[in-house]
Amino acid sequence: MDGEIRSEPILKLVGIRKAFDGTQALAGVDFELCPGEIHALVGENGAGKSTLIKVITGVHRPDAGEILFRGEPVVITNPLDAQRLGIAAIYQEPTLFPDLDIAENIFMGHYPLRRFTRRVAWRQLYDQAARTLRVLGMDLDPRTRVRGLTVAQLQMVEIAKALSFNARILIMDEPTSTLTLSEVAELFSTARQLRDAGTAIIFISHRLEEVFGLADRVTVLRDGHYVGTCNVSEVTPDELIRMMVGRTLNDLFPKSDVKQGSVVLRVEGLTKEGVFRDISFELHQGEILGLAGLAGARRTDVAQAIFGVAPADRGKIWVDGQQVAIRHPKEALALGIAYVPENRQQHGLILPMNITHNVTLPILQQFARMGGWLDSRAEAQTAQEITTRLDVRAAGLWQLASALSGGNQQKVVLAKWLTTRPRILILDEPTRGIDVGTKAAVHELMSTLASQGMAILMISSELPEILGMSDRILVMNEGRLVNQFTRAEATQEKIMLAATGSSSA
Amino acid sequence: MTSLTKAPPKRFIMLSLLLRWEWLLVLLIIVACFVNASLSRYFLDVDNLFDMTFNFMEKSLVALPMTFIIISGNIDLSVASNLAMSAVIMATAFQSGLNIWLAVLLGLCIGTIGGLINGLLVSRLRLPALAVTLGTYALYRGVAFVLLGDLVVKGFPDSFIYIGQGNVLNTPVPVPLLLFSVMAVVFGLVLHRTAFGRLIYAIGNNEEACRYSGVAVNRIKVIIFALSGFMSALAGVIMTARFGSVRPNIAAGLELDVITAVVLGGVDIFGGQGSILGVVLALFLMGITRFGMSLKNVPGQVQSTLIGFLLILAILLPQLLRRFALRSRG
Amino acid sequence: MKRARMLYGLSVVAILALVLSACATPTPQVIKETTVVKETVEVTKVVVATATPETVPEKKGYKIAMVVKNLGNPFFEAAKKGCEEAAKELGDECIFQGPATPTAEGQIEIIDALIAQKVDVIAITANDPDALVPVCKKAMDAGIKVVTWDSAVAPGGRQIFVNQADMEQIGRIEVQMLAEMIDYKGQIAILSAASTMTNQNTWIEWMKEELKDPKYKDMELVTVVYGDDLREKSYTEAQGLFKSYPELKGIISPTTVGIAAAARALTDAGLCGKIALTGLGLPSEMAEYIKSGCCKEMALWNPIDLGYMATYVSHLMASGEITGKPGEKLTAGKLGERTVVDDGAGGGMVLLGPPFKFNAENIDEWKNVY
Amino acid sequence: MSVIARKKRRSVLLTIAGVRETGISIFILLLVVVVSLRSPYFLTVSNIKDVLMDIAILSIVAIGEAMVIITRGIDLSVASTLALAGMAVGMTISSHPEIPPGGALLMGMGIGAVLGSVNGLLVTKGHIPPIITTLGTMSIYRGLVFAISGGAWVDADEMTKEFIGMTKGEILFIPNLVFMAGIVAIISYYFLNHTSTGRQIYALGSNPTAARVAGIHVHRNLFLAYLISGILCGMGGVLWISRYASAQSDTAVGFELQAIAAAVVGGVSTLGGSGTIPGVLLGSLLLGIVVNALSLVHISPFWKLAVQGLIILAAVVTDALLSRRLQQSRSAEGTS
Repeated sequence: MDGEIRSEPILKLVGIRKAFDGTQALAGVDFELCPGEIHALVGENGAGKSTLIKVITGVHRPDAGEILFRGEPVVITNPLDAQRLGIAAIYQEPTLFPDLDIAENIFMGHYPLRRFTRRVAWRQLYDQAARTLRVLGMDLDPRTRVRGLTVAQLQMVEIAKALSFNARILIMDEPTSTLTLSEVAELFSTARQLRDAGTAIIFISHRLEEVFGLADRVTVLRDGHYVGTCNVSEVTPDELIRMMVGRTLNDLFPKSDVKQGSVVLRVEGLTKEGVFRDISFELHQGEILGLAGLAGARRTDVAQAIFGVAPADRGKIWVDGQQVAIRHPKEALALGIAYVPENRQQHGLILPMNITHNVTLPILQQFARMGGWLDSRAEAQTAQEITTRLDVRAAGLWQLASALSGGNQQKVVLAKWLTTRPRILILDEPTRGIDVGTKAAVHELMSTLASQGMAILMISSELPEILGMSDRILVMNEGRLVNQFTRAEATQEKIMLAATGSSSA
Repeated sequence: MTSLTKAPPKRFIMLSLLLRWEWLLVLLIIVACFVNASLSRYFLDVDNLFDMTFNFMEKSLVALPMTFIIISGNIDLSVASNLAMSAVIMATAFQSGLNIWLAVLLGLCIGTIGGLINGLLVSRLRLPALAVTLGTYALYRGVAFVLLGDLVVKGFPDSFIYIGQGNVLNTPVPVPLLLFSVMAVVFGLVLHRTAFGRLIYAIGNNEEACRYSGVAVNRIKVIIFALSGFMSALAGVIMTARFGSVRPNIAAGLELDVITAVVLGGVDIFGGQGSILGVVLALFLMGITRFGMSLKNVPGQVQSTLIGFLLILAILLPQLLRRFALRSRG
Repeated sequence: MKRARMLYGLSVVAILALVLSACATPTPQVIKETTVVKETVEVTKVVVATATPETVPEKKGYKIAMVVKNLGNPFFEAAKKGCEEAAKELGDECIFQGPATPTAEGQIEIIDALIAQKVDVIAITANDPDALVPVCKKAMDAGIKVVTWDSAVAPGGRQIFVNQADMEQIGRIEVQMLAEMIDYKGQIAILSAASTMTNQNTWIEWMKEELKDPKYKDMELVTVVYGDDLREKSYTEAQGLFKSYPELKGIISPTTVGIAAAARALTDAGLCGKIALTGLGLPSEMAEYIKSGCCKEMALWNPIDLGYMATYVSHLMASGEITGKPGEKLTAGKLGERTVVDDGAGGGMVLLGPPFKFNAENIDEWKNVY
Repeated sequence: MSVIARKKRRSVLLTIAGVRETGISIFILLLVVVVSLRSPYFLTVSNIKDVLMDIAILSIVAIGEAMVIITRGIDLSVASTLALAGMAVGMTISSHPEIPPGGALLMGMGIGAVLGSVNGLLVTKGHIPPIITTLGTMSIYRGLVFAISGGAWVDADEMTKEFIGMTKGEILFIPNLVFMAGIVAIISYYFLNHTSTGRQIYALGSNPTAARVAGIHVHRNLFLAYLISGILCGMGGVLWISRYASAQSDTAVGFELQAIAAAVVGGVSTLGGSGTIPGVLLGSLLLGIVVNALSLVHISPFWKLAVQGLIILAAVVTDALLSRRLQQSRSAEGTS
């Protein structure tokens, strides 16, 4: 399968095995990386991509197998070893220090030091950081403390951090999942520059179009096994998907075809000082309303304001024609609003608790009998019904949420909110970081729910998802609603234009 | 894989039952009793054993809400000070002519308010509990001193003294022990069998997720801190009755003993894990160990040293052995 | 899985072994204590505060338990010597116990264990005179004699009080000593122990009483501060005194910790000689300051004698030779004869004797004793 | 964005960042003004010297405590460590009067280092949460003080003049004790702010997971924090027995809460990752001034504890409100 060999591989993994508590995360994986190539690593969730990356960066040690660096066998026992070999990684979740400033974050672990005093060379530090930020086109003072930066800014700092190593191997673990298209384009051009300068890049993404747009070669993993490596130019997306899931998926985005009912949610002039301004829209029964925009367009803030997590300063909200004031999620819940948050692990689930307890959390009072006594049988029954309906795959309801795969975790979050029998469902990036199979299942579920009359507000940064699922599309930019399209008139280009509208100034 | 109704595998249940921390404590208690009995012929004496419990019932009462608080991911350092403050206020009210039972009620209210203040500061202002209760630790004790200074209040009626010193009817069971037993059952049921208890665990494991799920996190925090205040005041009442007098310096340093017991009882100091049963067992383990050592006239300093060792070893040893086994496996 | 279970068992066994060994071996460092403690008193076979083999069935002597405010306090360590000495003479066993910190709770716990052990006498110096009453009553109900010494338990909780010196006398003598030093003129202050301590409070009452005498009309007691018998706190309080009262002429500190801390503070501030200091102090701690003239004179009874006397009284109470009624006569070994007098609260009291005054002339002969 | 705008933003940020120390400084100033109006003695050189002497040991110990708290830990064993080191050194110098004060100081720091390492090892290798580790060692070390001394004590008579004089002398009108605390503060400041290890201590307190991924030796740095805390306590112990000319088994009981209070009042967050040495010094100073002021203005001693409690609460609340406003203004800035 191997294409033309550019040069000697800089990194070669042979027969890597790794098990956690009896589960085989990697069952003999081979991998090869050459200087000056962008090598994509794809596979469904739980395929072992992240584990493989952690083996390379020394976070985990393999149970068996060999790592060859420039042909020499090496043992990487900790992230520092990896750094010394010139391996840098950008992780899915930003791994920054909120109390330190940007420059310190970029150079953490390898501060420039004065020669004799071993004192941190602050001026050099800030100059270099400013230079790196400029290279990335980032307009931020390197002395800004990281706490309070937006997700996209954090991601950029992460990238700057990796660049600061002059890394020979750069690993990007879903770097784009939180970035907007323009930011992605910027990142890609940076990546290409680095590649052309001879850096080897490992690129992980769920978005196949990115793999095809950026990568030179692609390696596919499935269930911890090595499936194959091929040149990107020699495969089609369908072939790749088949390699990943072992089947073909014809329709990733089943279209909903629902008659819309009355207005269930109306928002007028919603404003939160310094965050978003003057947001007005209507949401109908049976409608899926897409909310598009770049990261940092404050879509999540609007959703959280409606749900009462962080209430707005001004503006009115009507539910079923009644004006309401929502100061706490509890009140939103009582009005039949549910919110599936963007950050599944932090806000959606209680990882150390089991599936039942997670699912019943918002409606626990329903199982409380006299004196608050919990009817655990009724509780288990409810959990079982809903998880069966959503096809949650687990060994049992007693399994802890932390032991589930990303896709199943998302299903549990959905199950949790569906038990509240909401009439308005707000989904914030419902399929981010989810494998292709579960993604389709989620989309199908959305369609079904809408056809049963639920009103859905969906925030998504994936344009195909927005275009495929929404009946109507709202576009936000820098805290304002800038445009609105029906499904018929919407195109990728129009949305992008609206989303980036005036931001280039 | 399809149906999730099936019960966890038998081995899983067996293992999780066997590996319960509580068994370790039970074993330790049995051994402590065995050792004590073989070293001192005074140990295995029903009256002595019941009598011994007088000495740690106040701690035990406070340990129950402390379990809630630590499971919810917080801590309350102010319990002993709150105990002193409410006891002093109760006593001064009694001294100035208030009926003793009304004074008790007042004391309980004061304690609850003290807890409420902690709870409001922690939840509304989202301040770290450690910092807040460090402040009220000094403040509440300070209030006790301001009110009573170098004075003492005594001369409580016998009916009041009875709740701290008496036995139940004609049995050798001390009244505080009975009170604690009832409270322990109530707290255990609330924690393990009610929605409120479940939410305490949920908050301790992931407070943010609870907020997003519409859980009234703030209210629950305020309630458990108020509960802690109430129980501290109750312990203050018992202690006052046991001593037959109040001074502002009573129960100094009690908070550390309480936290030690809760942690020894298997409650995760970072929140989310633990049981009332474990804490009750730990309280008795500590009580029996201390009593045994006192019977052998081991000096006070050495006693607390041994409790310190016990605390660290109980957490360290299982870990060390596991690591040792892993290494020997390869 | 099996391994995990085995591990678990192993760890249990290991912890138990530790607890066992901790309980079973009489903690070695404590035994050493009897030998380490300063010089003079020859170490006897008396076992102090250690795990002893249970007493043999036939009684050789009485089990006298001496409960002090806290262990590691110099004053009580000295009293312990007296206890040991007397116990040796009488063939009794001296159990010396105390909590780690000076709290009533700790003492109650200890007394409960002593009741369970069925000791013959409990001789106690109280951290809190009132809080200890119930447990002392319990001890009396169990047939144990309760003697109190140094810092008395309230009358309801004792059978006899071994008083180091007459409360009134101690209070008055301290004022007299200070008045001599400052020529009956100027502001004075008191640096006490904790505000809850009976002894100090009673003495202070008597000091105030003494000050009412017209000959002290030019002396003014400006304040009473509390150092809680903590060295650093007493030190700061002493500092506070001569700062907030620039006209201050003298300090009385009726506590051994307080007077030493005040002497230190005066020395550090260079105020020795400008502000007079007196009170109750241990010769060994105060030798330096008495010699330097920082504290020209102070008083104290001999804590060794006090422990000795308390032990003798305990023995006599246990044997029934005395019952604690005023008027009874007793012989306390080397200290000679004493009479039980009325303690003013309807009970009996034995007086050790007048407080002893220490000054530059006699300090050298006492500083190595206690 | 233009260069000017960037500069302006930076200066604004710098000012806000300084607010933590500014707030407490203002509070101290207010207190000083009020008290000096009530007591003319308050602002005299000798009183200021006394206050500084009083807080010197506290601030040395609080600096160590602060380092531990910055790593998200807590050290409850500081007072016991201090007492144990003090007692061991006191007993040694009483039997070996030939040991110079400097030697005694080094010995104390060595003992502190050993005790601190035990904490550090239990926390890093033993994976025991800091609060539990140090709760345990607090009792253990305290018991050891009693064990090694057998309940006996070391008093002024058994210490050499030089040893007691160590904390008494002055260098350029600055009391030695204050001088030593100053040196400790300067070295700690330099260490925390200008060495990469120091920055790593902040980093691992700020985000432990990220620290691991960034290749920071988390265990080594954590261990270091406890080690330093131990060394500073050991030093504090020797200074303590020199200053008060006495070593006893109940030396400094309850001092750990004062050390924590000084750090917390000085703006060290119990959630880890933030806090500065100047802040800790100000925190100690505030506590010291309060004690001093209360006795100078003749307020009943029974009020002290209550006032201290109120100040701790006030500091914690103000700090939280300030940092919240800081964050709000920052996020507002982000969108504009």
